[in-house]
Amino acid sequence: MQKKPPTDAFLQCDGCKKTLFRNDFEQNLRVCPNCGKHHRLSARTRIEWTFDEGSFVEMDENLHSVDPLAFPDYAEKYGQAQAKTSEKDSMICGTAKLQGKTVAIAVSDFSFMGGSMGAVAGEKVARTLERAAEMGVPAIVFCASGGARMQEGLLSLMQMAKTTATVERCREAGVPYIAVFTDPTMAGVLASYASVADVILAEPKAMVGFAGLRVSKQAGVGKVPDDFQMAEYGVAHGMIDRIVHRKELPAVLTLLVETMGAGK
Amino acid sequence: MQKKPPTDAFLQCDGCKKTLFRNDFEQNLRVCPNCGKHHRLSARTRIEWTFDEGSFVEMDENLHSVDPLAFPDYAEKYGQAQAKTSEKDSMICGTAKLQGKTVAIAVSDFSFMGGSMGAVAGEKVARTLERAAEMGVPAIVFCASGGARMQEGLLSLMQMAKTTATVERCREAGVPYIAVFTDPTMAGVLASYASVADVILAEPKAMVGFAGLRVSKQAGVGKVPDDFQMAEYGVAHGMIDRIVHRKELPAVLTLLVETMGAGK
Amino acid sequence: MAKSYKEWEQPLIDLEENIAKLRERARREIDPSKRIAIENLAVEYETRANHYIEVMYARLSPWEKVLVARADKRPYTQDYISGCFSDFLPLAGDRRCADDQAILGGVAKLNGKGVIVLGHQKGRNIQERQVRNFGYARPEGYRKATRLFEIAERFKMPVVTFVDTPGADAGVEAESRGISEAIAASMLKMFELTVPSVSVIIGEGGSGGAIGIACSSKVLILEHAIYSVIAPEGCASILWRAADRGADAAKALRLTAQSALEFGLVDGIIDEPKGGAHRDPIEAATSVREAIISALAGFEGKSGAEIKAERYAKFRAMGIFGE
Amino acid sequence: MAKSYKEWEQPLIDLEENIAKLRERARREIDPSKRIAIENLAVEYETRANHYIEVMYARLSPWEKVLVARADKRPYTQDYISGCFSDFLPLAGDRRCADDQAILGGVAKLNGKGVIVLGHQKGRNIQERQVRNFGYARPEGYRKATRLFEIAERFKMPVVTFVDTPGADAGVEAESRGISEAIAASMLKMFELTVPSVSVIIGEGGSGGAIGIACSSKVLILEHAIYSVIAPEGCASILWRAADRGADAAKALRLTAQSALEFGLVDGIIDEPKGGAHRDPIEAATSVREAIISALAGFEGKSGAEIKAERYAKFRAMGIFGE
Ligand SMILES: [Zn+2]
Ligand SMILES: [Zn+2]
Repeated sequence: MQKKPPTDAFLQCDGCKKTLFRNDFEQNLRVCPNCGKHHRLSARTRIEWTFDEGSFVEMDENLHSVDPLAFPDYAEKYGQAQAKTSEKDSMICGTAKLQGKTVAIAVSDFSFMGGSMGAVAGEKVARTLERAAEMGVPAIVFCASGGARMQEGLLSLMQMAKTTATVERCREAGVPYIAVFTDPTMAGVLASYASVADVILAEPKAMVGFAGLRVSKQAGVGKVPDDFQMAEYGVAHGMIDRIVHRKELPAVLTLLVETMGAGK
Repeated sequence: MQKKPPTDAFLQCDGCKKTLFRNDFEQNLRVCPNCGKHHRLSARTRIEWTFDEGSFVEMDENLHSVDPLAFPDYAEKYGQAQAKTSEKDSMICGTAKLQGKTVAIAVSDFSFMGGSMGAVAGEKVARTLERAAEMGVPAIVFCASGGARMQEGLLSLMQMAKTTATVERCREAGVPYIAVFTDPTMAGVLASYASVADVILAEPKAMVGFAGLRVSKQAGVGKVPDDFQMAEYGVAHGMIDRIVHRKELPAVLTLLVETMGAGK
Repeated sequence: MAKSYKEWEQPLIDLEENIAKLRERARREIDPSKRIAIENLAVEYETRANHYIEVMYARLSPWEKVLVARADKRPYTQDYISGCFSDFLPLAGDRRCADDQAILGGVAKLNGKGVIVLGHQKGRNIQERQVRNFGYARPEGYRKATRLFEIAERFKMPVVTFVDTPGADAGVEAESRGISEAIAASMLKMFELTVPSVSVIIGEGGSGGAIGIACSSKVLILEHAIYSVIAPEGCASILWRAADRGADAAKALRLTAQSALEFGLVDGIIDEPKGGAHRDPIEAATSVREAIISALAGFEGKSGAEIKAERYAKFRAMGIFGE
Repeated sequence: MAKSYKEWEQPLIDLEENIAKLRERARREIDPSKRIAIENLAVEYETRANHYIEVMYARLSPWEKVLVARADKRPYTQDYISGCFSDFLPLAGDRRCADDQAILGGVAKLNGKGVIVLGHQKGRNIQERQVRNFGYARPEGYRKATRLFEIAERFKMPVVTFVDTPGADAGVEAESRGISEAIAASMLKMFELTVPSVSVIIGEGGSGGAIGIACSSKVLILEHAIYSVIAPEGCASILWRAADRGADAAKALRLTAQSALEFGLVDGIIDEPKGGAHRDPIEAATSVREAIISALAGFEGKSGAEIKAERYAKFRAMGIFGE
């Protein structure tokens, strides 16, 4: 997003191209005050801005890919992503609190190889949902991913099955599982654990879809609506419960946790 | 359907207007050899032509309406329908056999006040589904109805709820419930027990719909397809499993009973 | 020819306009004695209006009930949701193809506890009426309801539904996506619930569209609401080929709250404020809230199996016949 | 540039055409000794062809596997259903809006017992390919599958699925009705099953469209079928901006049956007739039938809870990572 180094006092919104004061922008939770675009956040920033201060306890932090297929250039790209983000892979998980209530969370980081789901991301989602079921607490997963990580081949396709299987664990345990679609939530992630959450929230204008727009256009003969694969389109087509502004997200999540977790 | 007294050797098909030999027509199970139209059958004829010979044991045969609302002209119309059909009401139920296997059945008779569902028809469907659940045998219901019987007011609307509730009994007991849509299957019958059967079969070109065509046209702005509210339309729109020719129905029902009833 | 709501309410409206005019005249009158005289007249008129309201609402004919139940001033589901619950959060979508705005639903708090609440929503103005499809729910609406019932079951949340629809959408589009199946599946899901459920018929309880979300442990109905297997005009049109004989059909169909209770098809009537719910929506919502709380309280300590069996037994017994 | 199926198979086709010509010449030849000579030549050619087939199919490259798996002569789901089961009765519809013909399913008998069987169905000719959408299933297909899984669970019928799709339909229409949700919900339902399930990947196991109906207790794969997270052309296009490097991507993706087994992502490989399933569809179906029967036999005597837990444990363990 940055056209200039992050230390600059100004930046340009890539939604509306307007120049913004960095301070205003940061204080507005990186939502453009002009066009309302919710700019992408790192997983750790998102955790900090969503859950009770200092409540996040990271788990499974040492999981990392071992390049099981010895896929061309994967090791190198993986190392670069690690260096760029200071993360081990695209997903961070653990427990946190919402207004004092414990929840199990997993948060995807799009800046790590497009948030793609390989064995590590899949395992962390699976452990998070199992953890929620075992602890009897709600699960909250933030999605931000282009889909499965093709560099792990069929192993990454199987993460779709594995993560979906663990959703069943939450259902059996009677703990709510809430997904938050952030920009973008696509393909193998959308077509697995993300879409079978009990409640699905989305950030405004987040891209949400099965295939890239180019592929969808090729595949279909129908005309493409202007808001195609935007979160708002997902709401209109019955796939998403609500669009929630970033600043209202903690309150909405808290309400869901309070109402849906209260029956036990 | 008859333009001439039923004893005549000829009749005219009201589907294709062709004159048919009554003998041929009867031997073809009242399916027009020319246009394939499945002409309506009385409940007893249907039972005779579907189930093992002489296997039908009628039950609850004394149920009759008591005109609970003292609805204008209802008693008179009811008496006329009884006289015309020699039936007590629009639904006949009991047990029968398919290739020796016992099933609980309910069969609607359109010639009795348009097969409308009042408290008697509702009760008979409910008893049939409960009976199937209790006996651990499949339930087969033949639908032929314009909908709820408005002369019984809200009592007839409640038959939608009551009959649907008893479908749940079959599900709990793990017995298959098969519905056969015959011409016509409409409104309050379609929108209750009929549409939640495990398997839905239909006779060719049977009319199947929520509201009369006139009402649907008034309500909608879209254009009305040629096959609107035909069984074939129901298949294309995912609501019906299969169109089955009358002469193949016993074999198809037997196969369903054998495959779906075998796991217990 | 059956009276319209406007015709029927005109005398009252005239009276109320006269009162308003008198008040206005009194406000402008400078001479104190004249002002007092005018004010006294206004009070007298008000007494008459109150009496008139009391009398007319005490003996509403079935057709007048239809008019009141359909009145566009009447509180709608949204009004009862705000009046009965705190922290309502609407949830959208059938997870199939659309979000039907003719059925509104989500999670809310009742006395601090989570409930699932949903209902038909008519529109207040022309735009909203279009969006809400005049309260005619589409398949997507019943499938959203079914999904919310599943959430209720999964998390053991009581269910509250508000019923207010002329009927389900009977158009070509609705047919093409299985309006009948959607209604039936919604009913079936309601019978599967092991959590208590309460339905309140707040206005029009119109045929399949109504029963589709009204298969509850307790079904309550507002004093002037109606509940009918068919719209009276439709009934008249079929029986007598005379849609304008709606008043006769309304009588024959026994579609009043009082008849429904008499036949044991609802569990209770909720009294409306004098002159109907629209004259005091807040009082109406308060009564509804109390009735819901009291209905749910009756299920405390009962097991899920008992709750389900009780609901089944109640509906299973509906129907009067000889044997 | 990766070879096409036609290019790759051309030598074999030439050989087979020559054999056919020789046979024809032999048939017309009047002179007995000449006829015998020609026939001997034909036999020699056949031996060579057989050897060629053996060699070429014994060491298919990943890309050649892709070509074979996609070959339009290959048996499709319908062929395996007729070959493996008796009395197949197709059931249609998602009970929502459509019947997707890219997924075929219904009840059938296996050794006299009822099973639910379904799979992606490609078309044999141009018209059927259109109707079947080339095996790209739409949301309605996965929802039909989900409904059939529910029937299986309700009546305790084992489930058999055949996987053969380039991928799920990614078009605008499919998106508008929630193709992603439909796939995810189908997988979830498969994990809820307490009856045993077997999936056979018979041709193309293409990404989300494949796994959507392949979450089974036992997953088997034909010797020359492929199973991949992404089509190799798509992978090459993303990685190298060169869709024609599909052969390189096929190698990198390890999309062969043999790789899938090596990584423990399928439970077994079903040998194909010499030269591929299309050279002897009946033998292929017989092998598949035996493999299904043997896979299901392994669940006899197990409780529903065990069956479900075993399936869960199997998929739960998939994934290689360091910790
Ligand atoms: Zn902006
Ligand atoms: Zn004819």
